[in-house]
Amino acid sequence: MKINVLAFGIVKDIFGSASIETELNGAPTVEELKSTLEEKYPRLKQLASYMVAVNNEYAQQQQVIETGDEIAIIPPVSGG
Amino acid sequence: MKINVLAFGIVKDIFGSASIETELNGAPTVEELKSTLEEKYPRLKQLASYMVAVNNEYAQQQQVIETGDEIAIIPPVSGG
Amino acid sequence: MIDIKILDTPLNIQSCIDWVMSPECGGIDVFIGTVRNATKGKTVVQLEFEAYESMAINEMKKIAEDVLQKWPVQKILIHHRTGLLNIGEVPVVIAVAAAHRDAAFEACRYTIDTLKHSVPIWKKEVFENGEVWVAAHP
Amino acid sequence: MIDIKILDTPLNIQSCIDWVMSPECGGIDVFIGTVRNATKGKTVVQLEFEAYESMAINEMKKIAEDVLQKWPVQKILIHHRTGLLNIGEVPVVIAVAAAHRDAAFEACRYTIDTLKHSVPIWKKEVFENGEVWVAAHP
Repeated sequence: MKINVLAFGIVKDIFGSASIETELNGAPTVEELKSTLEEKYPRLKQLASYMVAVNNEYAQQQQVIETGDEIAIIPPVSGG
Repeated sequence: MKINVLAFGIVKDIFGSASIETELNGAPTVEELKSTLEEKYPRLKQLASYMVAVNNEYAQQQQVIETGDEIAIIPPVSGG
Repeated sequence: MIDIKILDTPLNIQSCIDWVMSPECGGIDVFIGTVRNATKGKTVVQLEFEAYESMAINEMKKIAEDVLQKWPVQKILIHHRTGLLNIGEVPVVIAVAAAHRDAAFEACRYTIDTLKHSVPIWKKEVFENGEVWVAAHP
Repeated sequence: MIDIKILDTPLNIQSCIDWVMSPECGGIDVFIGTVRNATKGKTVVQLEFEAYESMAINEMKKIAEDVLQKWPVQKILIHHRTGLLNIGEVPVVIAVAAAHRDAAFEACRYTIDTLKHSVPIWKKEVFENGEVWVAAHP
């Protein structure tokens, strides 16, 4: 399954793009997405932390990603 | 000694004027001024509380009033 | 820096904020008092504010100096209005600028709390059928 | 009532305050974030703010709804700016109106604290000789 991943802040620098496409098998969880991305972009592991958002909501590790979901990587926020 | 007493808020209503003159003997204290005023204007005693200011500062009961001091009666404040 | 004023004309909130802004500050907290249309269930028509001006300025300066001692605050402004105010009008603006927001919040709240307690300004509530000096009687 | 916005143009503080004012309210607390000229002793030239807009609006709405649940607050406004900001410019305005000031102060502080913690907006500090995404690294 092809997943489009949105990037913000420093993750845009790490990906070199505001969004990337990645291929995952079956019905992947958020955790599996993170592993795959960290393999491809090891600098993700150097962040203080990061979250995955699914459809504009912070997602748990075990949440399953479905076709059409809007996926985004959320590095530590610093608004305000 | 003649003392000019400034009135604000409800005390202006009690005195019927923005300032009154009162006569006190010798070197009167704030406490003595209060007694004299309360005798003349018993409604002062119905206030939740009131202070006397001498030269723009809250005064203690035993403070002595001197000629030329600016004296004001300060009923409970309610600004803001 | 301190800016204290008692005015008998409408307070200009934007100018108050402009005055406290500074390049060293990251956070500004502003308290704006407004005239409510009711108190304890009774409809308020107007408020009248009276100040013992020289002493009120004095007491407000003390509060502001106290704030600059207690918190890392750059600028504090206290403007209070006097006279007759209609519903929605602004009797008081307090603006505090600090490098960090915690100091701004705490100092601003301290200022309005202390002002209400110690500054010789009086408020008369004007109702449809009467008026009363607030807090005068037990 | 809630007003949430993300804008790429300067925030109008006076309009924000006008929006929260209401005849039922006696106190308004306003927090204004401003761009500081330095951070940890280093001179800052500009800040750049980026938002994941749809989710940021979502999260700000959650905070505002939370505030209306927790405190007797009439109106809350949160406006956040994005793009390049110079020293002294305003990235965020939060305005809270309540019948009584304690609720306004507490709700306003809660809002900025929570916003900084949960809303997907990012700040890049631009220095003379480099730039850094704030909080990205340990």
